[in-house]
Amino acid sequence: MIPLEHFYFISAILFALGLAIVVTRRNAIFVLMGVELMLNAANINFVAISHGGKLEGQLFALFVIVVAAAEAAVGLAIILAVYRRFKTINLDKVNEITD
Amino acid sequence: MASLADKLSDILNSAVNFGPELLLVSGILLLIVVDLMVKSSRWLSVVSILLATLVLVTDAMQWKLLENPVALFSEFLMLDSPAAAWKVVLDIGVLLVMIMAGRSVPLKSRGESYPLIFTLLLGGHLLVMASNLLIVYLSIELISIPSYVLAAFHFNKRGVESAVKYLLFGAVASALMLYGMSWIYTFTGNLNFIRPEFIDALLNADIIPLTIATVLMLSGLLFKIAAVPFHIWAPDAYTSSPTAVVALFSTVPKLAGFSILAKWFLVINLFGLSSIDWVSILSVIAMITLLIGNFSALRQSSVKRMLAYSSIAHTGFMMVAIVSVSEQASRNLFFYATVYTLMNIAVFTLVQLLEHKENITKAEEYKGMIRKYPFTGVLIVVLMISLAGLPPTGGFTAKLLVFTSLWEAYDYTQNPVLLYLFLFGLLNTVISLFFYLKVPFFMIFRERSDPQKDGEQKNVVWENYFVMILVLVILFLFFKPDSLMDVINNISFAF
Amino acid sequence: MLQDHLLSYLIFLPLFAALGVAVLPKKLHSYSRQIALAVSILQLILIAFLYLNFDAGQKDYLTTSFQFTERVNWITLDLQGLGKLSAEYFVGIDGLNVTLVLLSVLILLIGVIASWNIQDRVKGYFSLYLLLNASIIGCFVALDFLLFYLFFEFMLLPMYFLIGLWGGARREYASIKFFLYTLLGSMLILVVMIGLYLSVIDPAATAVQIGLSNAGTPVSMEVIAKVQEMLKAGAIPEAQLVKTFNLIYMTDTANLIPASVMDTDVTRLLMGSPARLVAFLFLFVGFAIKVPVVPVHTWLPDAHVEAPTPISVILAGILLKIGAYGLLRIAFLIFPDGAFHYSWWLGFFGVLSILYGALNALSSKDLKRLIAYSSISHMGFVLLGMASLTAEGVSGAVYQMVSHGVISAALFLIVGVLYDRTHDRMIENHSGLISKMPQYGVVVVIFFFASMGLPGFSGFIAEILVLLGAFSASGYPGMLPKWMAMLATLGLILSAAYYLWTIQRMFFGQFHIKKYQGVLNDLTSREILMFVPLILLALLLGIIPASILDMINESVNLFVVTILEQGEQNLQIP
Amino acid sequence: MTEYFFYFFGGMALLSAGFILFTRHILHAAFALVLTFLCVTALYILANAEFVAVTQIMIYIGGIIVLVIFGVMLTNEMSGKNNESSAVNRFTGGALALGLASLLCYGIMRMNLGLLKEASDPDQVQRLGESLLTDFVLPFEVAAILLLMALIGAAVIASDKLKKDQE
Repeated sequence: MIPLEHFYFISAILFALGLAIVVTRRNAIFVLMGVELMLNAANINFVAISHGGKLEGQLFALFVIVVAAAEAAVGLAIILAVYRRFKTINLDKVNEITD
Repeated sequence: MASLADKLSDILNSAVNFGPELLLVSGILLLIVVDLMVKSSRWLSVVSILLATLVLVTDAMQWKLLENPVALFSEFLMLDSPAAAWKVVLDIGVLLVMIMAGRSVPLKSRGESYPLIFTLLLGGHLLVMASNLLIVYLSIELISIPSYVLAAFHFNKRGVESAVKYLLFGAVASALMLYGMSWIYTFTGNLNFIRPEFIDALLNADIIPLTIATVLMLSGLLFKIAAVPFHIWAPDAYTSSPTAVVALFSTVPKLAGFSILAKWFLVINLFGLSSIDWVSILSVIAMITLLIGNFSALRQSSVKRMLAYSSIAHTGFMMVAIVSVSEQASRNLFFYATVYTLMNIAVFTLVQLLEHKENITKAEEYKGMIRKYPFTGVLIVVLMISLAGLPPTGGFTAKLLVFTSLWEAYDYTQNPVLLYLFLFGLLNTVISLFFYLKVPFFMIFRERSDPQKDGEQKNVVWENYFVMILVLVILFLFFKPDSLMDVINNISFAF
Repeated sequence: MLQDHLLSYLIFLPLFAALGVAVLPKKLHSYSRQIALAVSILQLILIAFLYLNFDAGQKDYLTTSFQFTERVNWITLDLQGLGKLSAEYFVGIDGLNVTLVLLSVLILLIGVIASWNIQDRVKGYFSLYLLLNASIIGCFVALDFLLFYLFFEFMLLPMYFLIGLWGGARREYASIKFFLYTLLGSMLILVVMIGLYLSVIDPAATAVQIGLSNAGTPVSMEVIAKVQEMLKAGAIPEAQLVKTFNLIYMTDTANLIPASVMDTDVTRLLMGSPARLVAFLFLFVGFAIKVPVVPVHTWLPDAHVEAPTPISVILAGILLKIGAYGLLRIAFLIFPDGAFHYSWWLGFFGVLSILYGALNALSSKDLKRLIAYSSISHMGFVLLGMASLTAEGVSGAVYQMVSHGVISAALFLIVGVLYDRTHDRMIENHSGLISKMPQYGVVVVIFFFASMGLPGFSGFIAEILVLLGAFSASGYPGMLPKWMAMLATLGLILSAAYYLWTIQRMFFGQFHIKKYQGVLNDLTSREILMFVPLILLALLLGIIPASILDMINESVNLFVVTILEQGEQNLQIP
Repeated sequence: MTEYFFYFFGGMALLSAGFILFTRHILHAAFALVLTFLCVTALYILANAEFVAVTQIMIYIGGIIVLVIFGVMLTNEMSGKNNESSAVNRFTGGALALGLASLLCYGIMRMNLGLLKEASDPDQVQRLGESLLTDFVLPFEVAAILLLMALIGAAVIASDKLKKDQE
């Protein structure tokens, strides 16, 4: 049987990669992808752990997926709005608010 | 395992105590319908003020009738007196914002703003009652998603820029928090964090992963209250959102965040048994928050941006109450939160008024406005004094109270960090005066560049009366703080 | 009837008048002067009544010696686990503050007369002025720390606007500097205030709380003693304690909660030093900023130079005294151990201020700046007198406060008179003024002499008393050394030097004024009206010192005895 | 057997996530994201969470990824010109990921987790469904409102016409 730890290792690395993407990438869509990876990492943990056959973890993961969808919808709408005005979604170049 | 019938009856029973929220949900749906059917924004405005009042009244009644804590919906929520009281404060905040929104063109021009604001309030309601990690996560998102949209409501370059930054930052913060939650769930096997088993499990958990998980978890909460280092979204969002939305951001999500942080802090502190000194860590964060808030505010020329940093500094002051960890400290936090809500919304109302009438946003542009708006000027002076925390205003009493509990905590634990926080916090009051006086300074000390048609015009604006009432309450809370404190004393913060 | 509420009338009369002025309709704006004047005259009448009924022979410092007291419950906060918090509206008068209240009312009246020619934004000016009036009186008579603090802070706002709006060229800089310095001081005071009220109980209210006495009836001394005994034994649960801001209870160490921060028995360390000593230092710095004491004086020259004349008058005549009074009433009486322990340093800073102020005055080119520095120098005597902890020294300090209040007010009026005519204050730009303005010259000479401390004027008595105190204190080991008193004497000589030199430069010799071409009028009748009472007072206080000493003696003696006895007894250094 | 599947899918997930970190091309990144999600789905199945796996495919791959790809196309940044990530940046990214991952893994090794629970539960879906409408009815309803408001919010922002006075 697979040790539970290995699920956690994979999720940890996935989480770290997601955070690294968020921190180093300047493109808004890339950042959003990084966030999705981080959410998935958390979900792997929630799904893998199962305390006494309870389904709480899986339910949590379901809700996370739903929230992720909502967040992505709003997020992409906003990113598109940014693109319409700035003609770029590079976060370094989106700096109208200066002072 | 409880039978299906038991579960269903639990849902029905819970629904009885869920009145304000059900009202809120139906209100949100109603507002959406009204927005679709009626073209005039006046109706929306009226309906929302009515709805906010109604929710406030039901929440107040719920608080009054509440005797013992009630667990709702299979213990997802815990309706206890602090939660009921926090809900009332949030309702007051939203009601005031709704009144203030009467002047807000961006909000009135898009009717969707009203349901969004009430959704945010619903999120706040759930967050203050939350006793389950899942609900904490969901309600934080329920607050955040409308916030992202509302931040963009000017629909100009700056608006969407602040929205995208707010969104990405918020999404990352909640992802961090979620990962922390997944570990905490791993330790405890339980999502209900007020159960004793939960605390026991945390006590048995290994310290290193527990610390990592807690730090991750805290980051999400610190983001909501705009504490350093998760504050950087706030100045941008405050500068470029509609002023009424800023007033909302600076109060409702922040206070809801504080209520849950206060609860959660007890958990991670494991009631003093944690081997990690969270009190010192949070104290240091509070100090840095104060420092960054105040010093950055000094450099701002835009009034809204300055007030954004001021609200970050206030976060630092409220964290003082959190690290004092006592029942009295929670009461004092509540007092502070109430005063803070009143004065912040009041000051933003006046900022919005001048923005609307004179089209001014920078502190320099306020010059000479006292001649044209004498009464408004006086009100701004009083409010700034209150924000700075000087007598004779409620801001002073609030600060006195939180520092009192901090002193008591220091006296009890002899933790030197608390003493430094104490001195540091008070010194910051002096620094803060520099920028709080900036607007009155320009209004009163500088003459207008175009003194054309001077001679106090009769500017009869309803904001003056609205804010005057708030200011009177703020002054009253200095002279008779017992009036509010007696009410707060009925709240049992015991866990 | 009048007796019962006299002090409240003194405070609330200007307060309500200020509100009244603030809402005057536009066409009645010019009447705000008359309202302010009427208020000041009414206050004068009230204060005359107070003076006639003041009983100088009081007996016991800690309990009942205050007169014209009024005590109303103000805030009772139930902090549950931390006990109850009580703040009172508690005002009263004893020998330490009676003279200062008299002085304030008088100077405030003269200030109104001096403000008569204010034209710009009259309504705003006088309503702020009246607010200032109310908070000054309130500050002097408050016997509750929170009430004191309220007035102390509240004073800043009208001052800030009065300097910033009606002041000179660099008024904005000066006003913000004034505000920030004083606020820094008051934050230090606030720290101690929080620490103190958490450590001190109101024994009478606690007696009611634990059922030893009934609410509404006076609590007997025995019961109070019993409560204090129980407190020391730790027999009262924390939640039952009524913690208080009452300054009188704070002075009695029997009311200190055992093992609290400010307790005398436990040597609690705060940043490495005993907590009580740290608290004393905080209070000292806080009030020293207001006095001001070198090196925290730098706001004062700026504020004085930029403030309009009447505000300079009030600043020098009254506000500086609030710092010194705060030291006496709060820092010294609550922490006698601190006063005792740090008396050398207090004396040192007193002498430093005397010399530094005098030397700066000597080098000032601006007449107003000169007088501002001379104020610092003279306030140094107040500190030195207090530091001596002798009856002579403390009487001298109180005397000096009144004397300096009168004289410095007059000196700033003198500058105002000149500035009104020539719009210039530079000493080098004027000479031979006495030939064109003989009356003015006489007034100047009188007050310069008075300020120098010439016999026959009030300053003489005050400074002699201080020096006597300082010299006699040097007889005790550990107190002020002799060289301090000697250096202070040097300060007197320096002040003679700068005044005489100024008279010589500005008033004698060939008449010459730079810049100004018009006619120089001599004093107007309004100006004479301002100067005459001040001259009379300076002379009266110089010739009949008993007029003040009789009022303050009892209180000062008690003060000194209390400080010395308790100072030694409470002082614990690990 | 399942072990091999596990390590294969786990490795693939990490590889494709790493690819997202290092690639220049945003569309490639989007497809790598699809691959990652698919592999994660496989992990869910291996952890006996079939329903979550289905949801993952339906919502993540069917919804979110489509949105992201739309986003990429609409913002027209196919070439990746606008998001050059310099070598330094990549190095930081890699180092950060490595550091954080080792810290987390160290934490995990001290957690003492044991083995994955045995065997799948035949009526899992039924139990999930029951839970959603009984114990978890509150989060269920909250999620509904959340989706509704996200819909309205996204519509508000997307439907906005550029005003003329845009600076």
